[in-house]
Amino acid sequence: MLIKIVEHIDLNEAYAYLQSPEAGAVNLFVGTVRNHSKGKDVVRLDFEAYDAMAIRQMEHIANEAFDKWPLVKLAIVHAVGAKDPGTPVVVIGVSSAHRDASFEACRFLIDELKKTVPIWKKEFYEDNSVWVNAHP
Amino acid sequence: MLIKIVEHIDLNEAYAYLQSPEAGAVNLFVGTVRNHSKGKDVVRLDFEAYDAMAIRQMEHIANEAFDKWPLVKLAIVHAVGAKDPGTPVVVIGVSSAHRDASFEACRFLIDELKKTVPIWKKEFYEDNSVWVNAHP
Amino acid sequence: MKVLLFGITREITGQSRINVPEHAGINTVKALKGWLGQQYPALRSLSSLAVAVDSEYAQDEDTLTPEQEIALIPPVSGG
Amino acid sequence: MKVLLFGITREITGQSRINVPEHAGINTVKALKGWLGQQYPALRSLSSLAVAVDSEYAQDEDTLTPEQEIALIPPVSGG
Repeated sequence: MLIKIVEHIDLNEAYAYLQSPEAGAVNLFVGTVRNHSKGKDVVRLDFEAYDAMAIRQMEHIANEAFDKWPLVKLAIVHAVGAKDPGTPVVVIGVSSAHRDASFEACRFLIDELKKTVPIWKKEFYEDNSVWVNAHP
Repeated sequence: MLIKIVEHIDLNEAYAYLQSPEAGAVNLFVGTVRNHSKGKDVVRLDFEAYDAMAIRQMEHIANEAFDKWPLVKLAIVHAVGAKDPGTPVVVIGVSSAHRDASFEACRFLIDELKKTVPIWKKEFYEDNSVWVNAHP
Repeated sequence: MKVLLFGITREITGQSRINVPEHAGINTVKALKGWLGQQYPALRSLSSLAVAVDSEYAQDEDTLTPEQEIALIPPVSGG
Repeated sequence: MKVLLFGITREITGQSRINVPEHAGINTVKALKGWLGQQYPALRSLSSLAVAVDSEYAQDEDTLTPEQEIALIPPVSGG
């Protein structure tokens, strides 16, 4: 599996890793910075990770996905640092013989990543900024 | 929408088209040539399209997807010609504000493409070849 | 009337385009399928065989005219 | 015992690492959370606050020792 935290997302690197003559299907999810959130204009995002734990937690969800579906390869790459709207911040990719597994595993991985992987996003608007999800 | 039939799939071109500051999610499905099918080794595939009708039918399913989900952009690119195992033959990509729509629309599009778009695949094994799905 | 052929139908007939003679009196999708099945019996062994008119799938009862672009669509297998 | 801080907990405390004095007698996750909540009341307003030990989520009753890598995990928001 390809699991890492980077400054900049490279979609080609992830795809090249996932490609295999045994796979007939590759599903890729790319999360990008939106220019609006809850009705406000977003001018920038800042991502911060607890690297060692983030890698460990990504490995856990990757192993869960390998247990649940017949996968060929799997990639989870998350970016950190300041990101402008339109920029990719996470790519999750899964290859498998048939497409059911790649779609389902990719969806599972992004859902789980958002729940358990220690990465934090601060949204900057015109006039202020907030750590997303921090308060009820 | 980006809809076309090409000699070679360019994942970057599709991703660049889909990326947008209004989108927070991009889902990409890449169909690739597997080196085995129904227990046999596949040495090559040949894809043939009825181009004008294939484009028209892709436009139909793209419009259906835009009607069903709140999408930002959508790409359907299919390759024709001789393809080796491991080679991408189709890429479907969808961007949307939130990830539900991109996953669901991407899955819908590849499922519908396989049912209605006039493209034909001939599998070459070591000793013979068949047009896939042609016979019961 | 001309009919375009692709994939296995092109291989079965050995042609990428068939001219249906006017005297055959073909003017519906159903009649065209019947006539082609007689000329090329191997077409009848396919899992399915559709007819497209001007890039859209046609129904058996649809009428055909020589100005249309008519094509035989064997089972598709893209993706 | 040292505690690593990230995101909003780093901003609330103004530090990326807190030293918990030995005399505070902290030896469980629950005790650590209680002590930190007293030192920095703003931590109590967060939607959730987990503790990680050696890169794994820990439970309230888990014991803590100074050799472990201990971290506060405010609500995550990656992806």
